[in-house]
Amino acid sequence: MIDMEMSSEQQQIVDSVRSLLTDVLPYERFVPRPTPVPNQDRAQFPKLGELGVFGLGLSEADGGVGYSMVEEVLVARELGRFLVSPTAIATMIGVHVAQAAGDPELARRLMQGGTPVAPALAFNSAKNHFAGEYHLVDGDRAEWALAWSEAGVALVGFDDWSELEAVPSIDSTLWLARVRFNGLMPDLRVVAAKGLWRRAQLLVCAYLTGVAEAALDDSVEYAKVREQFQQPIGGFQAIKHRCADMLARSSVAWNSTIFAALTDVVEGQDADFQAIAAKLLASDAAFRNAAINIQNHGAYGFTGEHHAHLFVKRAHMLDRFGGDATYQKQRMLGAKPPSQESVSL
Amino acid sequence: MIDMEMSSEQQQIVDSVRSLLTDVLPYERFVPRPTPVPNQDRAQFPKLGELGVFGLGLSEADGGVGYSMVEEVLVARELGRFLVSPTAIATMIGVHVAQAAGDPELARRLMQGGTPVAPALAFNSAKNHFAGEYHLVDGDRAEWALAWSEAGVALVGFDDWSELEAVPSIDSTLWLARVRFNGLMPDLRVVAAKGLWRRAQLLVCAYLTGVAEAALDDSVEYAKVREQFQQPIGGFQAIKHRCADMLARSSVAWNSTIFAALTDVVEGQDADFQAIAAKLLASDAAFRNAAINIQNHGAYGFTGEHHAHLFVKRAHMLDRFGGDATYQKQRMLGAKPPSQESVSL
Amino acid sequence: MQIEFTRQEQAFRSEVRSWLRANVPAGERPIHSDRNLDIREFDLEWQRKQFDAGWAGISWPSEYGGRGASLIEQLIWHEEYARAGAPRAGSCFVGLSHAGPTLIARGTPEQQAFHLPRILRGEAVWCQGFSEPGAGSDLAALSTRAEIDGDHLVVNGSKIWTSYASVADYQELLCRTEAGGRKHSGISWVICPMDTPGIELRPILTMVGPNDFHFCQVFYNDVRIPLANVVGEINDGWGVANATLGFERGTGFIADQIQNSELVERLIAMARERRGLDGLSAAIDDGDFASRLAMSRAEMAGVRAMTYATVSRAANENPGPEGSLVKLFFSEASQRLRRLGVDLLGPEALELSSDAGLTTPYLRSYAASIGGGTSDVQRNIVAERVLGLPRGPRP
Amino acid sequence: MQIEFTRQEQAFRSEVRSWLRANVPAGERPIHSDRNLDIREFDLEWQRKQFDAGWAGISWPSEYGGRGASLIEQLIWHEEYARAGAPRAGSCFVGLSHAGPTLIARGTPEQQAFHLPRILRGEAVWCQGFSEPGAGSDLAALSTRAEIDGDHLVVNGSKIWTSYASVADYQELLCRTEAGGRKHSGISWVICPMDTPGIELRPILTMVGPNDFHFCQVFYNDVRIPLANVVGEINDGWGVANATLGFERGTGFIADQIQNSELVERLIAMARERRGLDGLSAAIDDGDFASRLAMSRAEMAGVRAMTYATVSRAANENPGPEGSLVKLFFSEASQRLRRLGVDLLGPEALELSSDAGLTTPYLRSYAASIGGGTSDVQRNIVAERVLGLPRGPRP
Repeated sequence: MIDMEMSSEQQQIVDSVRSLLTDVLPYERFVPRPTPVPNQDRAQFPKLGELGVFGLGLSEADGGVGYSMVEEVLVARELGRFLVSPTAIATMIGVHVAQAAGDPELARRLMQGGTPVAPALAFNSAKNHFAGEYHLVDGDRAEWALAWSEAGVALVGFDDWSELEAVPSIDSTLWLARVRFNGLMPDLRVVAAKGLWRRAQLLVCAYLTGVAEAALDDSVEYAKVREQFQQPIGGFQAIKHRCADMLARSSVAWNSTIFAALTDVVEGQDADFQAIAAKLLASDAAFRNAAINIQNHGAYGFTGEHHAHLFVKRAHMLDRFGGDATYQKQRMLGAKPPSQESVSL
Repeated sequence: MIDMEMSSEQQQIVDSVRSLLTDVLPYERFVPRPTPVPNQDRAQFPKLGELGVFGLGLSEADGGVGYSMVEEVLVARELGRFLVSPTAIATMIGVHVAQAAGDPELARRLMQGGTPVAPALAFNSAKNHFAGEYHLVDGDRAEWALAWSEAGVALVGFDDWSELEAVPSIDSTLWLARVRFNGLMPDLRVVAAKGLWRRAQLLVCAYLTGVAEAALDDSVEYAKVREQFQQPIGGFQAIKHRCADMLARSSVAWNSTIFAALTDVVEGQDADFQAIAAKLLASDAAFRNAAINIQNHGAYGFTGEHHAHLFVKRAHMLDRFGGDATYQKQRMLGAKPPSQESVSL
Repeated sequence: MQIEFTRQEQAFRSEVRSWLRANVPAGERPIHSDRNLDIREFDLEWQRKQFDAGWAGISWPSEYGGRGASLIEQLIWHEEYARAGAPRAGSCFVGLSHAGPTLIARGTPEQQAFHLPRILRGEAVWCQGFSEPGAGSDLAALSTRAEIDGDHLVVNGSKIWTSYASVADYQELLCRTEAGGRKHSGISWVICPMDTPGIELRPILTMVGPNDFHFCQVFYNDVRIPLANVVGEINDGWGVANATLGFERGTGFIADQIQNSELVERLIAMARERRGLDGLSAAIDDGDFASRLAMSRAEMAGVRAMTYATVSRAANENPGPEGSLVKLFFSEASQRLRRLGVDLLGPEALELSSDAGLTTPYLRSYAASIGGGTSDVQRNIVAERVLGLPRGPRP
Repeated sequence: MQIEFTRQEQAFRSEVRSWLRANVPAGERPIHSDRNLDIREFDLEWQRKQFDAGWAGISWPSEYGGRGASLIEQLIWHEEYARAGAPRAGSCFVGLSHAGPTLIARGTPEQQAFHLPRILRGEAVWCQGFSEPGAGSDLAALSTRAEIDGDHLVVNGSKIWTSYASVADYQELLCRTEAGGRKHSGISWVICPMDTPGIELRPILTMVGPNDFHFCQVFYNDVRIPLANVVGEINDGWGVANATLGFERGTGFIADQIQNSELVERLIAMARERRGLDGLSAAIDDGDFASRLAMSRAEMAGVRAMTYATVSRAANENPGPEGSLVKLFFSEASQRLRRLGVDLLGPEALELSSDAGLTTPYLRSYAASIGGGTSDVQRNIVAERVLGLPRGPRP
């Protein structure tokens, strides 16, 4: 069975998340105010929790909704589209870490959305531990951070942070700090071999794909209504061809991401390979589409009044979560490609 | 005095070369015949010799025309435009090698054009000698080859070649062979420190720029007359914007080449730096413009009936003459940039 | 959503794989050059072999003699076919993938009864006669005209970019049967026997090499074709020609995609073995090559994922213009890859290779963004039909 | 052909260099933010200093109080200026480089006598009022209207992307004084005093940072401007606005070009020092970084060569649309370079830096292909005016 189309049930999940986000986290929240306000997305997380977003992929026995990674990926893509604070992604992953590491109580708490987990972006991905320097994203007053290294993924509690220093963020809608994690092996961790990093990677890919798609949608919408020289600018090949290329790129990103997730679900031997390829393609799509979307908007795209710039900045943040493109390229060459045999899955 | 425009005297030189080439070496010579014929360009070299092409930069005292490297560069660009066999470039360089290495008799003979020198493209550029494996271009029955390594440039006579083996050439209009040069230090050589390699490099740059410019001209001409959807295709932004980018690229290539030549003439300390930059830019312009020119011509551009493909193939040949882009990039980072002081020349 | 082949599909794959392993011709396909009849023989023989074993017309409905395979089975077939290194359909391609399906969709029972078996059994070679010197991207601007004279059409004009014209028995020919009127109407789709008097061929050299005559230009000088050879309604040829667009439902690129995936792996292996510029470390230790290899590996994985997605969508609904998306991305990704191949090769890239080498496929890749609709045309299609952007200002 | 500065030019360079060394303000230029009067004071003070030493209006004819420098001297001045790290003209830019030269070309003696000295002496700040929300790339489609009422114009409408509007004394304002008619006619070029009642400003945040208010939108509500403030003929504003196009004759990019050349060198030095991904070898040993650094170094050298060529051409004849070529190439090359900077920086790129860092200039580089005419507009200009390709099908 080769089916990469959403089932009606999956479509319903996506629709309900999208509808909630449209309601509570519309792009209008980014319109600059006279006095800048910090990111308020986390205040809506309990509503996302109620909808099941954070426990979507956990089994019902463990208190989750009981879907697979695929549904989580579908939802993460919507989070990307709406530029939801990436703490949402870290929280989705954190739930699995807590559960797998033997703290179901914490898993339950994280699922409710009241305890957002801050993504911790490693300066260098350590091979076999979690200690080192990280950037903490939107983690002001967070209790937990999600650390990710080649050793696996881990939840690092506030008590184990040190040298926390807030720094000016490239994305002013996301608080940023430098922090040091001292524990080599936090208690709440899942080692890389267990494959949870792939789920984390694919949620990041889905978010980046969502960013790439939203940037495309933004361009297309604008190109249909914005007129210059007495016609919609979408009629000019310069614009329309760029939009076509954007779609090609985001389609490849999405198909790679979902293909990798489906490969993971059936425990395909090439699951690592696909997850790394997906990250490279999703990251590339997000960066390029975001930049082209600014170009398509002209001066308006360069302002802070429209949210186009946030697509670029989120691409930078998420690219680094789990290792940036330079790092992924190294891993891509080290990965085992699908063998001829594995074609027969 | 900052003057990068051609003087009327220089314009005359260019015009006379162009007029001769239009006469004796028009693009029509590449129209495929039922039985392919080998490259016949060398048969016209005596005419070029008569015009002074091969001795342009040699002093009158040495029997040359007495111009500077700048005029040679201007002519090499025309040779590129007309896709003249690169033996012409090698011959121009060979004249200087022979003269400087103390064989004025040979220099005189080469100048006449009856003894074309074949470019020898090193497989690997040796640091301090000339021995090794080379590709010989259009050198069937040639007496001399021009070898070029980090040690400098040298004329290698037929007697010192071994293991000559003709191989199928990417460019069927240019005979190609593998050959080994055994002499570490041929008698007729000019060491790198003397800077003749820069002249060689800039003649290659000029040829490549000529290729890039001719590819652009070919596109523009076609875009003005070829109609699709009841209008010249040059009216479509897809085509016209590509042409604009082609012009930007070939302009940068040309200006860098001539700037580097002028810097060399006044013995600027950054002459190496400029000559390497020019090669990277000229090579890039030739490759890209040639490829885009094919695209602009559609299926016709992919045929062997039109000469568009030759621009691509010449780019490959000339890119390797003196070291390809990968090699030039290494050298670029090793070169000494113009210092603040050198701005005041 | 799911990607897991069923037991039946796995069984189908095994069957295909073992049959191909045993039957793929050992010799290389002859070079496709000017009036090379060997290639016709080679292609037809391979087609007959497939027919005899029941594989011919893998996508054709069984009532027309085809295999009637499901779309997933077709995907499996094409994957195994490419991995087994089976020869391209070559001169049988147009018959199997375009003319045949068009006859199935719009032909008369007589036309079907005569032609379909010949295509399947490897008895007839077809070629295409759509493009004209003056009508490339603007295909509908074609001007080859056919006048009705009794029960015949009399054709005058010229077609271009016709592959295998010199070895073909029939041509699917689009010509203008009604002058004036709108550009897309007044065209007819005609079966043109290539041995009809008045047809002349001019082989066209490609840029790939001095013997690479991939196309012909075809000239028609008072060529008389029976009216009975018109397929579909007369003057409705544009509709007939488009009846089978998307017939391949996303499977059309599988062979190329697998070939390119295999090329990436070959290049990675080569970069591990070959020395880099410094003569000491491996080429793959050069971060520039490494970066390009990694991206190409990812891109080819992406194209495969996209192909699976297209096939799975096509299984549910009619394929839309999304095929243009795959083509757009794939053609540029494969051009990057093949350029990377010659860059890795270094000096040897100057030596024209066989098709199994790197230089020849590199040169061939220049056609990827041109043939079958240029990338510009694909971008127009994607932008207008998928994204709903306005048509450009055209007169 | 020659590039060798004459003895006089070298002397000029020495003079410029020593003066700048002694006089460039030590402190950093204040941040350009919403209604920051400090920046006005800073810019004007620096302008006054230049005026007092005889450098003001380097390109202005001496009969209008300028330095009257030759084009080569201007080139030298801009080079030395950038290398000395002298502050950008900032809020003085429009007056010096656009409004002033326009007044010189088309102003009345009275307008000249009043305004030119104020600009040169650092007493008045000018801003530009050309673009409108509905007229960006299509500048001539502007709709801000000015009706004649006695000896005044009454202006209503809105302008956008106006830098330094909040600290400016005057604005060069294009408005429509005659409705109907052709798009490019009926426009007038007006000196608009920014303290006229009815003008309102809305600062616009850029993407660079949360305090980066580079532009304003300017609203005009029955703004009364004396008719005497019209420059040139009324309804001929399009001609007036274009009178000074190319006024900089290729020197306009020198500061940016030198800044970017210095950035390349800084990045190369940084890449030699910083460890790469493996924590052991230097970042520059990564062939991907090395390749990008090498190309950027070459590209910036190329832009310099192109600038010299443009200046040398402009010295002989009126500069043509070739400026668009430099802009086209340079804006994309500098975007690549600045992206390379943040890629080299790795994790720290996420931290918003000062303008001397790498992240802020990277974000600012997104404007390079938009401001002063988008790259699409430049490509149209190059293709149509330099290459002679037909204008696109526009209604």
